[in-house]
Amino acid sequence: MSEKKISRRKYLAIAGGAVAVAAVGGAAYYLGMGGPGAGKRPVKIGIAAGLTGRRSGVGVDSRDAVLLAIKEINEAGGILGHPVEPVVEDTVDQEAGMITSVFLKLIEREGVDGIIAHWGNNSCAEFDIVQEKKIPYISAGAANQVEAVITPNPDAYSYIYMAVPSYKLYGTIFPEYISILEKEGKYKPINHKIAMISRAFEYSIFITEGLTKTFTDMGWEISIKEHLPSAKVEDWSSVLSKIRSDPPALIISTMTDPASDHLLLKQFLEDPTPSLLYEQASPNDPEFREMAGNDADGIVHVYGIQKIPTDHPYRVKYQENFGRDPSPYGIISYDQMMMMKIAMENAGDPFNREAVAKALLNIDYKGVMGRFVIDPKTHLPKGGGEFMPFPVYQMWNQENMMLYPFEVAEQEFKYPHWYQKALTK
Amino acid sequence: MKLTLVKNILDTRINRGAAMLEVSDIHVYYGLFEAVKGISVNIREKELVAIMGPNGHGKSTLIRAISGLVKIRGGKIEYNGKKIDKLKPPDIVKMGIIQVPEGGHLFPEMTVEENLLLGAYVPGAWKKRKENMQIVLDLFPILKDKMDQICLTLSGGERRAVAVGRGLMSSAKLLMLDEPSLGLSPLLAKELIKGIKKIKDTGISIILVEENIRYIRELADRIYLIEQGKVTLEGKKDQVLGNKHVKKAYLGII
Amino acid sequence: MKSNKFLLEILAIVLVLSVIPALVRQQYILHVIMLAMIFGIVASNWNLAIGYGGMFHLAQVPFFAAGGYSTAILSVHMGLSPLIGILVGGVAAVILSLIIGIPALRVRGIYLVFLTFAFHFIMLSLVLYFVDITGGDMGLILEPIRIGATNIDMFNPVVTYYTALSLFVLSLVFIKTIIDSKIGLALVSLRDSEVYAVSRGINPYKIKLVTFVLSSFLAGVCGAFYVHYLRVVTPALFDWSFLITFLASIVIGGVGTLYGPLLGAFILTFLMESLRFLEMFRNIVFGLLMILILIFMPKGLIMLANRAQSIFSSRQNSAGIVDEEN
Amino acid sequence: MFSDIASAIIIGLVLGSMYALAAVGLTLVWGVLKILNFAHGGFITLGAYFVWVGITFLGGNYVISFLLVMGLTFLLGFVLNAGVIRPLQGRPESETNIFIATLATSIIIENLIIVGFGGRYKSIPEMASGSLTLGSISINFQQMIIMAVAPVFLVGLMYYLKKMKSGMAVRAVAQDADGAAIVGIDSERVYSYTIAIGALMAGVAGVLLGVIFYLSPGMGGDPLVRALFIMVLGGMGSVKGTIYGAYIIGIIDALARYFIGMFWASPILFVMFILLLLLRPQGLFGVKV
Repeated sequence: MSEKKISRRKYLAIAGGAVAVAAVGGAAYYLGMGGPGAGKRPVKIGIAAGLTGRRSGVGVDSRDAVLLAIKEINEAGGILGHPVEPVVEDTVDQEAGMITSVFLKLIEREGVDGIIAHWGNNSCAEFDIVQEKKIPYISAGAANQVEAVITPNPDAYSYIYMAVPSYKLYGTIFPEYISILEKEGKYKPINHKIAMISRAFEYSIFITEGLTKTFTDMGWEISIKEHLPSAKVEDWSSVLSKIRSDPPALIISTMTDPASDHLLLKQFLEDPTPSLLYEQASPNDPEFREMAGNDADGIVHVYGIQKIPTDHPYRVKYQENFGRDPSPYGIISYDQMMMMKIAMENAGDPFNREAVAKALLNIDYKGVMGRFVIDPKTHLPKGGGEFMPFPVYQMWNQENMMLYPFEVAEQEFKYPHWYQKALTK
Repeated sequence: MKLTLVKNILDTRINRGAAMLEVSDIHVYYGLFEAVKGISVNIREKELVAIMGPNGHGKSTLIRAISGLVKIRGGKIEYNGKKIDKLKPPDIVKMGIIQVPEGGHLFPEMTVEENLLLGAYVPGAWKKRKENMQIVLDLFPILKDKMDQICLTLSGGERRAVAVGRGLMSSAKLLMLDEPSLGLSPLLAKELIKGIKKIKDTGISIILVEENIRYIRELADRIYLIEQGKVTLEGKKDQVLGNKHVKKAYLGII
Repeated sequence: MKSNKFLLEILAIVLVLSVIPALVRQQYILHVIMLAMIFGIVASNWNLAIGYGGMFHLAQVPFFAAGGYSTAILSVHMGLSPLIGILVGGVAAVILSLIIGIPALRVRGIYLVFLTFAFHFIMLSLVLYFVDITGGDMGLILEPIRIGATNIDMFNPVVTYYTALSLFVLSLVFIKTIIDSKIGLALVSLRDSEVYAVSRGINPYKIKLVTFVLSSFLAGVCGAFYVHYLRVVTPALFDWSFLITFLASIVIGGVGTLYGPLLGAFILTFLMESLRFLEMFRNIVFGLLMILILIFMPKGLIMLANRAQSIFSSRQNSAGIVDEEN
Repeated sequence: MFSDIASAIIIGLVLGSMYALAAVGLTLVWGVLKILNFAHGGFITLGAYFVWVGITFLGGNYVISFLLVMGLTFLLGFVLNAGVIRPLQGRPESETNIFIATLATSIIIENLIIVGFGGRYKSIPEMASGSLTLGSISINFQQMIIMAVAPVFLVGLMYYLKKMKSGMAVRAVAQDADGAAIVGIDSERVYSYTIAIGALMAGVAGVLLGVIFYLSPGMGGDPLVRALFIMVLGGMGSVKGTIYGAYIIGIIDALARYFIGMFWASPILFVMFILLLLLRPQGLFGVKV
C-alpha cells in the first residue's frame, strides 16, 4: 500500500511538474510577445500560406517572395523607419476553418498590422474577420469569387484588396487576337473547331466558360470537351485520340498545372495535329519551362502579368536568394508586400489601419507584374491596357514572347514547331 | 456419462531415468479457464506413448504446450535435460520435437510437395530434405502421384498422410500425433497405423493422442489417461487397459 | 444514482464552457474551442459506431459534408433560414446514412471501410461536377444572417459559441441516452460476442443500421452549423484532414468511451494550434504523436483522467484515515 | 472506333502494369498479416523520390538508382514494421489501430518530403525518348518500358513466393499461421520481411509512376486508392488474383477514359468497387496468396 502511495505521489509530482513547466512556458511566451523590442515599433505582417498542403509549392514560393520583399524593405530602412516583422502561418489546404484559425491568430495573438495571402484560397471565410477587425488585407485568391462577393457592396469590404485582376479578360483577349490574325491572313486555321480541356478548379472553369462563350459567339465550335476531376493525369491518350481522329484548329487547356500540361504537350507531340496549343498559365511556371524545354516552342497563352524577361532585376534577385526561378506566385506575393508597404507609406502611419486601407484603395504602384490601380467597384486591380496587361504570349526558346497587344509585341505570330510537319502529313 | 476420477497411479517411477522429454506438473490457462491442471508425462527414446481420454480434457493443450504454441503457467518441460518451456515454437521444432496437429493444419493452397518441403523448413532438416522426402514417400506411397496436387483437393486420408509426412520431413526425434485417425475410414486408418509403426521402427519417439482404443492397443508402449486436465492413470499398455475404470468408461466392458 | 452523476458532469461541463466567453476576449480562443466542440461532437458520434458498435467505417466525413452542402444549397438557392438549415443538415446526413448503410452494413470489417471510402470519393466527384448546384470547386458563399430587422448577427462569435455549446450538450445527452438504452446494450453485446447476442434474439443488422443512422444525424447537424458559421462551403469539407482529425480525436481520447472523443478533440485542436510555431514540421510531429499514443496509450488519454480521478478520490480517502489516526 | 479500343487496351496495359505493382505489395501484406498498410502510398512516393535523388545527385545512372530504391524501401519496410506495425499487432482493435497508425505514417512521409524536397513538381529524366506510332495508336517508349519492367518484378515476386524457401514460408504463414509455427517458421520474421517486400514493390511502383508522370509529395495517394479496389477484385491476399485484377482495372479505366470521359472514369470505378464489395467481396478469382 505504501509503495503504491509513493508511486502515486511520484506520478502526481511529475504531472504537477509538467503542468508547471507548461504554465511558465506559456506565460513566458505570451509575455515575450507583448514586450516591445529595441528601437522603433515594428510593423508586423502576417503571411497566411499553405506551406504543407496540396499546394505547398505555391505556398512556399509565396512565403519566400514576401520574405524577400520584407528583407529588401528593411534593408532600405523599413516602412517610415519602422522595421517590418513577418509572421508566417501555415494554412495547409486553405480549408475555411483553418483559414479562420490562422487569421484570428494572426490578428489577435500576433497583433499583425496587415495580412498577405496567396493564390489558391477560395474560401473567403476570412473576409468578415479582417473587415471586422480592421486589418488591411491583400489577397491573391480566387478573383472571380472575390469579385462576386465584393461587387454588390464594395464599401462593406473596405479592408480587402486583391493583387490579381479579374479573370474576365482571359475570356476575350485570345479570341480577339485570333480573329485579327485570321482577318489579316497571318493564321489560317484548318477549321473552326476547338478541343477544350478543363478541370474542376475555379480558375480553370471560369476561364473555360469565358473562352467558350466568346469563341462560340464568333462562330467556332467546341468539338471536343474534356473536363477532369483533378490535375493528376498519368495519361492523355484518350483525349489525344479524339483530337487525332478529328483534328481541331485549337487545343485549349486550362488545367493550370505544369505537370499535366507538360504531359499533354509531350504526348501530343508524339503524333501532332495541325493545331495551335493554348495552355493556361503553365508556360509561366519554371517547372514547365524546365520540363518542356524547346518542345514548348509555339505554345500560346494569355496571362495577366506583364513580361518578366530572364534578366529582369526581380527574377535575378529571386534566383540569387533561393537558387530557383520564381513561379508566378513567387512574383505576385512580392508585389502584394510592396503594395502593402506603399499603402502604409502613403497613409503616413503604418499603424493607422483605416488610412492604410484607404491608401490601398487609391494605390498606383508599378510592380513586377504590372501597374496596380484598384478598381473601386471590385477591389481588384484594373486589368488590360495600361494597367495589369493581359498580353498574348507565345513561347519560343523557353521564353514567353509577347504577340499582342501589337504596341508591345516583341514578334509576330509564328506557327508552332510541329505545325508544318503535322500539316503535310 | 458421469466420470469418476480414479487416482490410481501405476508404475510411476519406472521410466524416469531414461526420459528424453520430461513434462512436470504443468498448468495451462485459456483466459481464466484452467485447461491443464498439473500434468506430468515423460517419454523415452524409441518409445510410443499414447495419451487417451475424453475430448476437451486437455490432451491437445498438452501437445500445444510442448510445442510452445501455448505458454505454461507453473511447472516445467525438459527435453534431454534442457528446459524448453520458454522457447518459441520454431526453436522447439529445431530440436526435433514435431507436432502433427489435429486436422493437420496443412497449407491448403499449396501442393503436396510444397507442404512436405516446408516440413523441412528448419535449417538442419532442409539439407536432408531429399532423403527425408524419399522416406515419406516410401511410408505413404499414395502421395507419389499427388505431389503436384493442391492440398485443398485431397481426400481426408491423403491429407492425414501429408500431415504426418510433413512432420517427418523435419528430421523429427519426437513426433507428436494428435488424433491422426480422426474421421478416417477403417481401411485408411489401417494404412496409417502401418505407417506409424514403420516410423517407430526407424527409431523416432512418438506421442500419440488418440481416442480410438483399437489403435492404442496396437501401437502403444505406455499409456497416460488424461481426464479433466489431470493425469488420472498411467502405466504400461496392459496395465492401463486392464484397469477397471478404463474398462468401464472407455472399453465398454462391465 | 448513475444518471445523477451524469447530470453533475454535464452541469460542470456547461458551467466551465459557458463562462469562457466572459473571461476570454479573444475570438481566436472562442473559435478554437468551437472547432474543438464541433470536431468532438462529430468524433463522439462516429465513436458510437466505431467504439460501441464495432463498425469501423469512413462515412462520417461524407455525413458531415452532406450536412454542410444540403443546408448551403438550400439557403443559397432557396433562401432557407439557417436554423431550419441546421436541422436539414442532420436530415440530409440521415438520408445519406440510410443510402449507404442499408447495403453497406451487410458487409463487415475491412470491406465496410472500403465501401464507405468509395462513397466518399463518389460524393466528392458529384459535388465537383454539378457546378450549378454546388458551386463546384468554388463552393458557395452564404449570406450573413441577421435576426429580423435588428442588426444582431445571428452568427456573431458569442451567439455561435453558445449555439455550438448547446449542440455539444445535446450530443452528450444524445449519446448517453443511446448507450444506456436497449440499443446500446445490444450493441455492446454484439461487439463482444455476436453469437451470444444473436442467440438472445438481437438482430445485428437492424441494430447496426439504427446505430449507423443515429450516429450520422449530429454529424450532419455539425456540418450544417460549421458551414453557417464560416459562411462558406467548399469541397474542402471532404478533406482527409477532417477524417484524420475526427479519427485522431477518438483515438487520442479513448475509443468506446463517452468523454474520450470529446477530450481528444479538445486536446488535439489546442495542441495543433499551439504547435503552429513548428510550421512545416507540425504535421510530422502530429503523425509521430499519433503513433506513440496508439502504441503506449491504446486506451486513450481518458484513462489518464480516470486514473487521476481515482488518485484524487483515494487521496481524499487516505487523508480521512490519517485524520482518524491522529 | 476499333483503333480507339486498341489504343485504350494498350494504355490499359500500361496503367495495369503500374496498378499491379502498386497493389501487389498491399495485397501480400494483407494476405500474411491481415492488416491494411495505409503507408503503402507513402512508400510509392518514397520510391519515386529516391530514384529522383539517385539520378539527380548520384550520377544519373538508372540501374544504380533503381537498386538504391529497392534497397532503401526494403530497409524502411523493416523500420515500418518494427516501429509502427509490430507494436500494435495482436492487440485488441489492432485492425483499426494499425489502419490509423499507418495513415499517420503516410502523413509523416508526405510531410518529410515537403520539408526535404519542397512541394514543386519534380521530374525524372526520361529513360528513353520517342514513340512508336501504329496507325492512330501511339505509344511512347517510357510507357513501353513500364509494360516491360512491371512484369519482370511481378514474375520475380511470383517466383520468389513459389520457388524460394522464404517465399514459401510467406505463403505458409498466410495460409495457416499455426501450421507454419509447427514446421518451425518464425512468423514474426516472416511478417517483417513481408512488409519489407511490400514496401519494395511500392517503391518500384513509385519509380515507374515517376517515370511517366511527375513527382509530388502526395503522388502515392491515387495509386493506393486504385490498389484497394484491385486488391478486393483479385481476392484479398491473393497475389495472382491481384495481378489479373490490376490489368482488368487498368483496361476498364482506360476504356472509361476513352469512351465516357476522364471526369467519370474514377467515379465509375468507385461505383464498380461498391458493387463488387456488395455482390462478390471475395473477389473474382478466390485464389489465395
